[in-house]
Amino acid sequence: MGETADQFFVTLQHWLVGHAPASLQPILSSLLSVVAILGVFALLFAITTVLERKGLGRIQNRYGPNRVGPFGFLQPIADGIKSLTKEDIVPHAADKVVHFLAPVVLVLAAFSLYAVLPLGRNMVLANLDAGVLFFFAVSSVMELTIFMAGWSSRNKYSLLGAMRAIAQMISYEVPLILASVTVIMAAGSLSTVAIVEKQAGYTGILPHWFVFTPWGFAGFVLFMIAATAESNRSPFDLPEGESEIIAGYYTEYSGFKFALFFLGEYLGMFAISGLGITLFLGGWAAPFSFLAWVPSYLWFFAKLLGMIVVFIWVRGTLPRLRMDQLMNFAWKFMLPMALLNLVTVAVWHFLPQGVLRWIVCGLMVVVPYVLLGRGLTRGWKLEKRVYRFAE
Amino acid sequence: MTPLTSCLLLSALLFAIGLAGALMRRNAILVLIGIELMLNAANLNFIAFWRYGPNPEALTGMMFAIFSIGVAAAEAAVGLALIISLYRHTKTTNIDEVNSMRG
Amino acid sequence: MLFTIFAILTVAGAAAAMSLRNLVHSVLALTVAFAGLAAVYLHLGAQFIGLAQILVYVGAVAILIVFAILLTRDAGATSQSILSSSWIGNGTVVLVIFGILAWAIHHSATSQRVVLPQPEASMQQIGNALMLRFALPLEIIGVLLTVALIGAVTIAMREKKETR
Amino acid sequence: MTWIVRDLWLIPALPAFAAGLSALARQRNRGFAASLAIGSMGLSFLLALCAFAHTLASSGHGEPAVKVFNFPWLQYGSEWLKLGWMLDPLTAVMLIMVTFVGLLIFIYSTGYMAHDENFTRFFCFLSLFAAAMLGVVIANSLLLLFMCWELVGLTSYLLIGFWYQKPAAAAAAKKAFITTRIGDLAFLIGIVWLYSQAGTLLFYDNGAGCLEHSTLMRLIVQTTCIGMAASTGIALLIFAGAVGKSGQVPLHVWLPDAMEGPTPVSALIHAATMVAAGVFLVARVYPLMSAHGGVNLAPSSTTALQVVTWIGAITAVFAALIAVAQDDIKRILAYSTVSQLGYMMMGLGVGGVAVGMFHLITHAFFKALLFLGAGSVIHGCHEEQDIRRMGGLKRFMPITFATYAAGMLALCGFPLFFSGFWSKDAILHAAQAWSISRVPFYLGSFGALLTAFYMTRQVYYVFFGESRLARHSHQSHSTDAEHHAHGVSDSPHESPAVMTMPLVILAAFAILLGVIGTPAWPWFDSFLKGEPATFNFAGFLESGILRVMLFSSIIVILGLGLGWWFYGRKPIVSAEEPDALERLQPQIFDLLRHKFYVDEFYQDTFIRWNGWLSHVSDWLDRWIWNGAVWAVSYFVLGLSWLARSADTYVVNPGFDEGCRTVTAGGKLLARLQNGRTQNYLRLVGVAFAILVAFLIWSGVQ
Repeated sequence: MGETADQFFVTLQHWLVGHAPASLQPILSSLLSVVAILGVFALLFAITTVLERKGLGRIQNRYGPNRVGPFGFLQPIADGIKSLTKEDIVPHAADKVVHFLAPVVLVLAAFSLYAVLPLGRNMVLANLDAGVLFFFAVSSVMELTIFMAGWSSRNKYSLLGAMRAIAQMISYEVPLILASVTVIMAAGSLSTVAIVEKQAGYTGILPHWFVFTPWGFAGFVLFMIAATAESNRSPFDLPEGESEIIAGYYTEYSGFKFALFFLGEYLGMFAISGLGITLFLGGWAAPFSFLAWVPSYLWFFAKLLGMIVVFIWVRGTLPRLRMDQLMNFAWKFMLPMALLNLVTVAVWHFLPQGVLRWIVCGLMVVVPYVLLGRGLTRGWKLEKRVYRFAE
Repeated sequence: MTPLTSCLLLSALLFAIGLAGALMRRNAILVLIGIELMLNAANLNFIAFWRYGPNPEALTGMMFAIFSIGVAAAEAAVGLALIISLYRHTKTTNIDEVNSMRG
Repeated sequence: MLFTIFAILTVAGAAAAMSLRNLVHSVLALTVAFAGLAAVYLHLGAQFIGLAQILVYVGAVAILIVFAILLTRDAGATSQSILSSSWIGNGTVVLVIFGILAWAIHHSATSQRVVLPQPEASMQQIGNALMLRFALPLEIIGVLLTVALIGAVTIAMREKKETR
Repeated sequence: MTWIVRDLWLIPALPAFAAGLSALARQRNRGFAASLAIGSMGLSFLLALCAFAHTLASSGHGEPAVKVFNFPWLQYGSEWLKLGWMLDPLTAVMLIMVTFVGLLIFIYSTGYMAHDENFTRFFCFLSLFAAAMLGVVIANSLLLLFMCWELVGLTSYLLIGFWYQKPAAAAAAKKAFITTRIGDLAFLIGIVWLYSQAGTLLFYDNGAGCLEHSTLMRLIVQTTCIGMAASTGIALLIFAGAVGKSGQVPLHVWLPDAMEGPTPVSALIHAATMVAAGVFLVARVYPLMSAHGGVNLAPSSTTALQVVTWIGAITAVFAALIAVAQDDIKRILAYSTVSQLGYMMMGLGVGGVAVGMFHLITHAFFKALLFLGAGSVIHGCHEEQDIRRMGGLKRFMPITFATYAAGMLALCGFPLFFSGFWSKDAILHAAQAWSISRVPFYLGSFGALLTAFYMTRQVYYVFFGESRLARHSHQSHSTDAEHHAHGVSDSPHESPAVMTMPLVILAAFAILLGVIGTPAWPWFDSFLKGEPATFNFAGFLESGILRVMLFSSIIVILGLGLGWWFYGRKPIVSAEEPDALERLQPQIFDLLRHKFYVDEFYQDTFIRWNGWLSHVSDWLDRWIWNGAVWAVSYFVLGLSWLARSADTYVVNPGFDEGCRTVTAGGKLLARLQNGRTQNYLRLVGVAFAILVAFLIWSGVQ
């Protein structure tokens, strides 16, 4: 029963494709999966927006949207209608073509990220041999689109935002990729599916997820930090820091293009969380062996939702960094940590099984962490802030 | 006309376009872009010969392409840095005006 | 069929990149050309190279060039002609070279070769080749990139006397 | 071959290592240097104990047990020059003595030099000296011995001149160095001669060594110029080295001046160890000295040994006489050292190795004790060295006084309870039994009388009566810092424990050491000879022992009594009042005070001749050789002028022409170089096109 539930969508797709003539079958099957992905993640986007707004509201001691529908859960629909019906204003001096292309390409790129994410057992659109590479290649296109947006709408805030975004994304792409390279080294493959299958086993009831190793844990933390920066979310949201530069590179966007940008942002966030899940959290694998009967895609989405909650939580909690802090953190802390992590995974691979390699690798992770942290926070006076005039 | 030939023609075309850009534009950055295009044409050649060459399992062409991509990246970085510092000294990127090395 | 589309895309992008007046536009066109080329690679079965092409050129080089353009914005660039002073002679040279190349390609022995089956180059093979047979070139390219990075930084860094 | 023999080199190596390290050490970290030196010395002492135990175990039957370890050092021509070290009773005893006394003196120095700013350097030198001395002791090759010997001389030079900013010290250092050089030159000649004759410099090389029977036989039969055996000549030359090193007449002049150095140095180098090196050398080559062809005459009467004996006897009395009239506390001790060394030489000459070495060992202890005591006194009186300005110190520094008295009595050879008595008694007995003549015996006795006398005089001056310590500023040298360090408390004070403790230890040894050499139980003698020691009181009864003992005791008592009569009866009140002897016999006293005018004599003879010689050579240099050099240089100048003119008028124009052509060509080509990047690129393109075209064209046909 669990088997069928697990493979339900796969079988459904095969059954549907079975009706079409043989020549069209491959195109049709991929078309089906594309449509499915579009639908599912657009829905997820809608849910997430309202979740985020309500969550932030709770964190900030207020009710979020609570008018439209039960607990305001139909708010996204209202927003969608609004953004569709709004006038689409394009600045007079703007470079029309690029201004139009930017959000479209962004969304396209964001969607094409999902092609290599295994959403469940046998549920991957394209099992590329170099899936992870594909992911990063496509996500690097998004940077370009952001530049297009910022540059094309002749507005200094947009340009500043774009510049910030690109600088930040390039800086954090390095540790992001290095952190995933650890997993690639361990799994010995660039294909997401293979990586997930590597983690699918269990010892006793505990899974073989990479996050449960010293280097894996360090890699995961690095990866998540870098991912937050890559998706321009707080505390790394300098590019669209409302208080500094109005809304960054989509200051000049309105109406549906703005919605597209929004969509693109969130899709990017989901995708990168999905990659994190795939690389470190065992993809669609169940956390305990006795829970393996639950359908795999459910696990994937459960993990994804967890990540999203974490993102929202972080956004509600942490203040925004300064630009120099951002860069120092990227180049003086993340990069060395990631590089050392590569060494650690190599050591882990060549040491024999047992306690020894846990100790050694643990040290190799903890000691640099402490030292680099010292180096980074030298000259800081960390103390509890006193609000003299509040409360 | 066999695919190899078409590939080679494409690369020749790219090369020519790149060369034209490098020779006929007056903006230094565009010259650099042209050079990048020429490098890409070369890469295309490597891949084409790997694909249709006698023994592809040796992967030589692919390796060559990989390394030349790396070289191209380095070249772009250094070239752009040069252009920037050039701009900083003579407030222009027009390479017609930059001929202080005249013998 | 697919190849033709990609080829046309590439050539169009390249041509646009070389001929457009607005530098940023030409960079965008260049990215199109790069993407088309990557598609050609993928079509030729060189998956790794194709993705690396996108990652490096679209993701890094294009951005780099964009930065350079925004950093070096000369005032009178738009007014004067985009072609260099000696463009006629150079153009002829280019044409001659292309002619020679085309001629050579057409009359070379390659055009008679039969098409071989698609060779598969899995990541495993590439990795092995890189790590075993081509280990030394890999090291050297790493050194080269490091040196280029440092060199670029030092070149582009503002000299002391200019900061005031 | 046990480990101790194989690794005997460690004993000198450790101090050498310490010296090297402390040479690298910064001037600041004194504790480091001191602890390094003392630690290394202690380790060497332990090793020396091991060596001693080993010899003790392996001795006791027949001949002395000699263990050697040789190794080839460098090759020239076809043969190897071999070095090596040896372990025999003599070596073992000397090792113990040197390391132990050295250790004590090191410890003492940490207190004495505490306020000197060159503390580190001092300990570096001391360790170096210890290394060299130990090297001398263990050497099994005359060459190795000579190296270490010279090293010892060098360190002695450095340490005498340690306060080089004092002109007197610098002069004394130079004097010591040069004077000993004279002896060493003879020594070197002797070595070379020995090598040319014997073909080896190893002492013992299981049968082939130069001190072993076969070689000695060869040396004896050859006779040289004035009909004396080669062995005698070589022995005398080597003895000349010994004379220089251990300040025998006529080369004794440097030793008293060497007292300019710090007192520990005087104690270690110029009383206990280095000056004894000469005696040790003679004892080491004793077989060579006593080698003789005929069987009928006793070993102790070869020409070489006769010379040794006479020189020793004369030195003993001579120095003792001088010591009577000195006022500087350290100079008195210095002269007494000279005379005691004379005793040792005499002992070697008349009585063989055991007698001389026994006195050497005992003397090392009590003379080191006396010097350290003197140092403590000087320390206590704020660098006052003139005994006439001291007095009444018994009250202020009791420990020093007690130990000093013990050392003094030992030196005088007070009967029965002091080591000096037994050693000196052995010498006198041997002298009395000597077959050649009785004169050395009388000289020695007279020397003993004088010794007792001047030591009594000194002790009375220093410790009894009223304190005549000058209240005004003291003679000040580099230890000015010291006064400021422990505030100027003018009244004399006892020295710190780190200085008094070695005194006590040494005093104990000075008293007890006698028991190993009594006639009743001649352990030392038999140990050196390698026989089991037997204990019988009959030792006292054999020929004339008791007589000699009685005689020498009487002499000593007499000397003490005379000293008391002159100086103890009524206490000396003022520093300026003339000496008691001076009142009695002004001329003689004056003669003695000026050391028989030996220095002046040398000054007027050798040194002046040397000056004339240097003048002559200077003149030659200035006028003859210099002229030749000038002539050559002018010739060369002429040649160079020729060459230059040829260069200017012939070669240059040709080159200029060539250069002009090249420049023109360069200008031509430079026109192509118009700084336009695209032109270069275009050139490349054109070249490429031409190349491809050419290839195609060549391919077509």
